[in-house]
Parts: sequence; structure tokens; C-alpha cells
Amino acid sequence: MTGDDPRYGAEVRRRMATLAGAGDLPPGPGVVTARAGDREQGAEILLTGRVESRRLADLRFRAYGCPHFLAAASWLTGQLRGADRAALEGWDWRAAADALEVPPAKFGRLLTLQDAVRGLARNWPGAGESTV
Amino acid sequence: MTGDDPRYGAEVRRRMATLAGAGDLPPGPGVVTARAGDREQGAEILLTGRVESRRLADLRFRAYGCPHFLAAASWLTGQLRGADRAALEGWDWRAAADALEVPPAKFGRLLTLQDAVRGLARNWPGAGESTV
Amino acid sequence: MEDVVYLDNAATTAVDPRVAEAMLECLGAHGDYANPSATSHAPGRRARARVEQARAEVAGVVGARPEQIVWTSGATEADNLALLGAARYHRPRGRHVVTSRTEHPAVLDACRQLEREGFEVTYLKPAEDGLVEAPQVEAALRPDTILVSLMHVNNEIGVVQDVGAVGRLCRDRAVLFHVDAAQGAGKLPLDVERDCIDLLALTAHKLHGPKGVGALCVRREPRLGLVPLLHGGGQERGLRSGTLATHQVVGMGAAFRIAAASMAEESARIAGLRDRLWEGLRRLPGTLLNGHPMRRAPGILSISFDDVDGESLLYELRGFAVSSGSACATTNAEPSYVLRALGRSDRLAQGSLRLSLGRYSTVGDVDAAVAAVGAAIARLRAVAPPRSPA
Amino acid sequence: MEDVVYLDNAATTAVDPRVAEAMLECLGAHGDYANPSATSHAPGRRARARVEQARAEVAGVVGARPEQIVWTSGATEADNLALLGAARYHRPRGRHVVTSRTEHPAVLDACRQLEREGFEVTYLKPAEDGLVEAPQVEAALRPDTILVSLMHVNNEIGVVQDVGAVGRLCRDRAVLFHVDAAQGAGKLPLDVERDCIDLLALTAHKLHGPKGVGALCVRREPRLGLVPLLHGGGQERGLRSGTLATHQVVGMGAAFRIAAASMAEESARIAGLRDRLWEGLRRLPGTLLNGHPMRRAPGILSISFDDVDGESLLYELRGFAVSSGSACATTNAEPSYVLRALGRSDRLAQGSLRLSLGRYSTVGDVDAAVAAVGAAIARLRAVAPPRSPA
Ligand SMILES: Cc1ncc(COP(=O)(O)O)c(C=O)c1O
Ligand SMILES: Cc1ncc(COP(=O)(O)O)c(C=O)c1O
Repeated sequence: MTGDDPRYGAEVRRRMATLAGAGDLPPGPGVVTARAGDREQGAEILLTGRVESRRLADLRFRAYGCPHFLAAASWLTGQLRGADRAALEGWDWRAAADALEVPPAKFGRLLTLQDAVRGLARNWPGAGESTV
Repeated sequence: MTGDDPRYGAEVRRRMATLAGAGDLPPGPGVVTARAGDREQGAEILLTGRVESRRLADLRFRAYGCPHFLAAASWLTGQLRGADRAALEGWDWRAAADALEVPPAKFGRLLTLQDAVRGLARNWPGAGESTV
Repeated sequence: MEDVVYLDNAATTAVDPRVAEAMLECLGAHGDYANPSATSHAPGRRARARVEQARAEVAGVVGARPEQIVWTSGATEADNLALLGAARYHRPRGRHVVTSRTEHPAVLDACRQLEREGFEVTYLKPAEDGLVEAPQVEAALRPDTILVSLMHVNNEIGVVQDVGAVGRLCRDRAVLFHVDAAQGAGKLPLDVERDCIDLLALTAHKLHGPKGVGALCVRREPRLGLVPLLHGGGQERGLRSGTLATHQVVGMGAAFRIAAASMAEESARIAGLRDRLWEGLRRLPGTLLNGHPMRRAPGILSISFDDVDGESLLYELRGFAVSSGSACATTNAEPSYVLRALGRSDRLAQGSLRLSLGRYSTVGDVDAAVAAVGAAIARLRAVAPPRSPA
Repeated sequence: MEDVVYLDNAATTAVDPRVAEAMLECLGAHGDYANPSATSHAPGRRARARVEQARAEVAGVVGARPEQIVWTSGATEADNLALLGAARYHRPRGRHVVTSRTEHPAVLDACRQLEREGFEVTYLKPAEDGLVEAPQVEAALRPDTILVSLMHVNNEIGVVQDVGAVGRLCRDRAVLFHVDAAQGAGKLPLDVERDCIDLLALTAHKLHGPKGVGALCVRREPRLGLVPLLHGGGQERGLRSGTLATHQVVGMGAAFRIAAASMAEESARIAGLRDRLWEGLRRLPGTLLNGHPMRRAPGILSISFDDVDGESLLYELRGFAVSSGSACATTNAEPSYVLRALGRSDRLAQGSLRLSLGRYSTVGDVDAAVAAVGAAIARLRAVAPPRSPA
């Protein structure tokens, strides 16, 4: 019954089952957030990460949107754990499109995801200082 | 199966079952014939009667046409047995129309029947002489 | 389908076993499968008798005489035959047609075709409750108006138009009146005489009859001229050529007969289920009923949920067969034009759900749906970002 | 129907039990009854999958791709969609259409409608054997000819036209070619690619499928423009709106699949029965075969009897379901226009019989028919007046 909907691939169904990574982290040292999208346009995301030793030790999402978008956000939290700021800056939505078999009509929503990821990099703790 | 055809009433079906009166009589004294109609037009009839004591002692038909026409011819042979010449001259197709529940579209064929009956009267033995 | 709770009876319904049985009697080699036009032999006459019995059954439900019924392949064809057929025939009298924005695509797209043919169509905007009232129709009439088309029960939101009032108005003004009764006939009382309906589109499959058969009920006195859509064998008094599908027509007859016999009772039961559904759902925050709260058909409930993505909501409800709009529109992702016409925002329209009940719907189905919708909405809202940036 | 021998398979056929079973699976509450357009839920997707499987089954039988199949309510609608749809669309290119005098009324009456719309139609007269050959079509083509319509198997006399030859001619001349294959598809090989057929009308009920469903097979490459007859939900790529009748479409798919699998075998068996029938009947004096003696479909035999009234002959044969002409014409008493076009006199046409065989016809049926026709003719001739006045 649930497995026959050709619109949603296996990864979307797996992700939607638990929405692993949903939620947020209490504010505190090393905690960084980024927001992107617009609910009125159909997709909005809030990412919250905790940076330890210049890497994402934890990442959570909250999202509004279609199953592909929610699933991609969930998938992302697993993918980016351990990533450093440069990885976030270079993150590309195409990886999510492939992993989640997102139809082209919805690529725009993945750009919203990418905006949020790059927003995390921008808001990276100490990003204002030059800490190379 | 055969009784459900609304186009043919009970009397038509009864008559068609046996076609009582079909055939003709060997030529001989008192035998009179009349023919009417045209096969190309869809109805043709040949009546043969034997006159005894100025009455039709026997009457047979041969006919080509639809079931209503054949049945009416058969019915006629029963009706006119015992009739005198005057009865034949005054015979009216409407009697057959009623008895056989003939649809109006086929009234023309009954006129053919009437022609034949009146033909019998015309050809009545000794009709040339005035034998009143 | 045991694994899915079916709540999409406005899209189509399961065929009643009694209907299926009557249909089966017209299929196999020992049934009445002959061509009902072949009345020169006994099997053909038996098929014809069945067709005529079905005609009387359907006519009876809408207060018509059997000879007013023209069999079609469904309400889409009946609507097209009514609109295109009547407008093309009566074109010399005028080229103006009046309808509403919330009609079914079978009416709206036929009207667009009429526009391509040089007609002018006024599309009335219903009030926020989905209703189009007679004075609004009256205001739209012009000297060259030849036809008004208004649906009986709306397929998306279930509101019931006062077709009798509009019918009487049209009769007074000598304007033809067509009613699309695909969703309402057999469920609510309808009478072509009393309601002054000249043309009435019917379908079997919303009433536990088969898909692919319907009828147009056509006024006969005085005779109403129509240009046919299909030309050929001259069946249905020349108005609709094509071999009559005995089993389909017989199925429609049985469905209408059964529906009429139990109409009051069944409507009350289904309206009770619908009310239970609404009572359960209205408690959820941000829930809005679409359409007039009272003037509604028993089986259809349309709700908009604020702040929930419609596609994700449907995904969460995948154990239920429900619709986010008219069945005919589910393949495109456009927000429902019906809900938009009622003034709902795109996002509200997109986050809307139609749950529609039928003969086989149960209290258990309703309670399961209330629970599932509640859980889905709670889950989706819980995962959404807070409204004001944290 | 045990009491009547059914020999009217050209009018319609009994549904094969395997077909009925497949249909039943789409009707009841535990079947795939959902709306195939409701693909947002699982039951709808199951119905859609069934529809698409049927599409592939039907397409396969005529050498087409599934996406070429547009479901309709039968061949009457398919013929109308082909002729009216193509002619209206391609009107700017020309207004001349070519067809034959012995086409089915679905084609002829659609052509008359085109004439009312300003088209000019050439009705070719077939030879005495019922055939229209390619050179005759070629001679009728004009620079403004946009469409040729020729039937595959004639429904009254069973002759088979060489549609491939005409198709290749039309393709060469860039004229659209429509074939009404209601009587031949699934019984004789037909291939839209090989035979250069742009539009092909099909129906299920001549092939032991259900009445009320058919298809138009439409060339897609290059895309062939058509103006739809029915406007609405936009089903069938906008070419044919209306809720798809899953059980009907599935029945047609099954009927075509079954027919294709046994085509050679079944055609041979049925042709054998037909030959046995003809061998039995030709011995009767004054018996004439209608149509070409070799180029014929397996199941149809049309005979004229000299000097026998057709209505009385049918009456005598009331234990048999046979036809004196096309099923669509049995309600009127006019002599068959097809037989008239072949040069038969009114009286011969009127005294003609069509006996048509199908999957369930037996040697016993044939022998009973031979005996009964012989007896009927003998009886009627015996009672007729002698030819020359006695
Ligand atoms: C109001 C209304 N009109 C017309 C139709 C079309 O009817 P059908 O599915 O019989 O073509 C439908 C349903 O699809 C409907 O709900
Ligand atoms: C040659 C031919 N074309 C068209 C039709 C019409 O098909 P349908 O009965 O499916 O409308 C028929 C049969 O009635 C036919 O024999």
C-alpha cells in the first residue's frame, strides 16, 4: 500500500518514517542556526547545529514542505555530521537530488536547503573573525 | 422465445404455425381463382375457391409476403367458408386488420387481400350471366 | 483494498453487489448479452426490455418520464451533450450562456469550447459559502441568454445549490436550464418537473453503479432541440448513436433503484457520519470548513488546514484514500480552482482535504480518519519551524 | 438464451468468462474500483495500473504503442472522434474527405455532419464484390483531400478491404487515413505501422469483450492533431475527458489479449464453420453469396435468397438469432444500403440474411441453421403463388 507510490523513492519513505534529525538544539556555546525559504512559497527550513573542534558535532532540522523536502532535510542532518565549514560552503543540492530521487519540478526546494546549509557556514561561530 | 415478439399478435402466431388453408384446389367445375398483388412490391396472393350451391364450399390460398399477410390469408380461408358472392363483394380489409392486429404500416397489404377477395366475386362461376 | 480506508466516494464508489449481479446477468453466454437494437430476435428483445426497465428506473428517481432519458457514457458526456448540443442548436436565438466558476470541468471546459465557437459565457462567482443564488443568476441574464448551467451538488465541497429557484427563474425567462446532478441525484430529492429543469446530467458511478455510463434527461414537452455529439446508428432517438451497453445501463438502473428506495435512510446515516467526522476534526487548531455549513450533501466534507503542507498531509494519510481536490484535478498540483473561487488563499487551498463517504463507510472509518488526521497534523506541525524566527 | 441459437456475433458477442472475471475484479468494495485518475492514493494507483496494462494489451494487438490508445465508449465514438476530430483540426489544409458507400453508419453519419460543416465528401461505390481498391481511392484524391476513411471488415457482408494498400497510398500523398476496424481487429492481423494507419477505431464487444468501451488508436509521430468531442477532466491527454471506466477498459484489454493469443487457431475454426454453413446453404436453389468469395472475415456470412420474403424468413427462423442487415439498422425496414450499393435489387436485399459466428458457435449450431433455413425456405416457397399465373 505505502510502497507503491511511484512519486516517492525508497529513501524518502525511509526518512519520512522517522524524520530522524528533526528538532533543534538548546542555545548555547557553539550552537549555530540558519533559516531559509518561505512557508507561503511552500518550503521553509530551520537548521540548528553544534560546532565542536571546528566540525558539526550535531545537526537538527525543522521544516515545512512536501515529503521530498522533509526527507531531504532529514537526510542532510546525517550527511553533514562531522563536516567542517568548508564542506558546508561547498555543499551542493545535487547530492540530495540524487540520494532522494527528487523530481526536477522540485529542484527549487533543494536550493532552499542549500541556502540554509550555506547559511550555517556564514553563521559559523567566529565566522566574523578570520580564524584560519 | 417465440411468444415475446410484440410485432406479431396471438392470431398471427397461431396462423403461421400451421398456415391452415394453404394450397389450391384442382381445376374443376365450380372452381374459381383470383390473384392480386405483386411480388416485387412485397405481397402477392392467389385464392382458389370451390363454389357449391352459390356458396364457397372450400377456399385455399397461396401467398408471398410478410407474416401478417400470410396469416391474414390463412385466416381469410376460414372466415369465408360458406360465404356467398355478395359477402365477398362487400368484404372489407378492416376485419382482417382487427383480427390479426396488423400495424397500420401494413394496411396496404390487406388491400391486396381485399382485391383478391373481390376478384373471387368477379370471377364467380356464371358471374357473366345474371343469375339472381 | 482491505489495507486502505476508502474515503473518496465523491471521486467514485464501489459497485453495490446487487448492481454487479444485475450487470453479470447481461454479460455471459447464458445472459442477456444480445444487442438491444437487434429487436428482430428474441435475445435482442430481452436485452431491449432490460434497457427500457433501467430507463424507467432512472427516470423515476428524478421525476422524469422514461422517454426523457438519453443514455451516455457518463456525466462528462451528458454535460457536453447538454451544453454543446443545446447551444449549437439554439444559436440562432442567442449566444450568451451563464454558469458558475465552481462547476465541474465537464461544464467549464464545454463552456470554453463554446467560447471558441463564438459564444459568450458569464462565469458567476459564488459567495464565500459556495452558493450561487437565483438573484445573482437573474442579474446575469441578457436578452440573448439561451442557457444557464448550474450544478446541483458541488463535487469538491458538497454545497447544494437551490436549483429549483434558478429553474423557475429560467422558465419564467424562457431560458434553458441545465443541471449537472452527477453528485446529488439519488442522494437528495430532485424533480425535473418541480424544479423546472430542462436538461439534467446523471452518472452511475457516484452512486455505487458502474463507471462509464450516465444519462442526459431531456425535456420533451415542448421538445428541446439538441445537436448530437455522436452520429451513427441513430440510437436514443438520434441523440446518441452507439451500441447500447446493456450491462452498464442495467447497472445504472439498479443503482438508481436501490438508491431511491433507501434515500432518506441512507442520507441520514451518511450525514451522521459526516457530522461525526467534522466534530472530530474541527477540534484540531487551524481547521476551516469549506462551503456553507448547512446546505450540504450528506457525503462530502472539505476542510482546509492552516499551516500544513497538503502533499505531506496526504503522504501521512496514505493509509486512507482521500482527495485534496476534485478527482479530475489530482494529477496537477495547482491549488483547487473551486476553493480559490471561494476566496481561500493558495496555501489554504493546497492544504485542504476532501473526505467523502458512501454506502460502505463506517463509524470505524470515520474514527480512524479523525485519529490519523489529528496525528498527521500534529506531526507535521511539530517538525515545522516556529512561525517567528527563533 | 438456451432456447435460441445465437448467430448474430457481428451485432455483438457474449462476454468471455475470463473477461467477465477481470471486470468483476474492478467492481466491488474489495476490488480495484477506485478512480484511475486519483493517483494520489493507493487504490487509485492500482486502478491506474490496470488501465495502463489494458492499454498495452490493446495496443499490442494492432502493432501500436500504448500511448497511442485513447479510450472511448465504443467504435461509434472512436469513428466520430477520428472523422470529426481530424477534419475539424485539419480544416485549414483542405475540406475534402473520401470514404465508401458501405461504411458503417458511425462513419457515414459523421461524414454527413462534416458536410453540414462545409466539408465535401466523396462516397466511393464498391465493386459488386464489396471491395474498394487503392486505385479507386487514388483517383478520388484531390489537392484538398485531408482524410480517407475505409473500413477493415464490413459488418454486413464480411469482406476485408486491403487497408494496407490504401494506407501506403495515403501516406505517400500525405493524406490522413482512418480505418474502422470494429469488426476485424483481433480476428485478422492488422498493424498500424505496416499498414500506414493514422487513426484506427476499435471496439470490445465484437470480440467477446463488454459493450460500451472502445478505443481510437492515434498516430503520435509526428503528432496528429484532433479536436476532442468531449471536454472536461482532460483525461486521455485531453483527447477524451470523462472518468475512465476501469472495469470496461480492463475487459477490453482482456478480450484483446485473449483474442490475440488464439487468433490464428480461432479464425481457422470459425472460418471452417462459416464454410460448412455456406456449403449447406448454397445447395438451396436461388441462394446468392454477398461479397467477395475469398477476401472475407472468418465469422460473417451474408446470403440473399431469391423469391423469399425476408420478414417471413426471419419469422420462420425465430429459434435463431440472426440478422437481416446491420444491427444498427434492424429497427427500420429499409433494404440494406450495403447490399443496394453492391447492386442487389431491393427485393433480394430484403430477402437477405446475415449469419455471424463467434467463439461459442458450434458445428451443431451451424447444422441446425442449415436445416432450419432449408425448411423455412421450402415452406415459404411452397406456400407462394406459382411464378406464372396458373
Ligand atoms: C459534478 C460532476 N460533474 C460531472 C462529473 C463527470 O462525470 P463522469 O465521471 O461520469 O464523466 C463528475 C465526476 O467526475 C462530477 O463530480
Ligand atoms: C464496422 C462497425 N463500425 C462501428 C461500429 C459501432 O461500434 P460500437 O457498437 O462500439 O459503437 C460497429 C458495430 O456496431 C461496426 O460493425
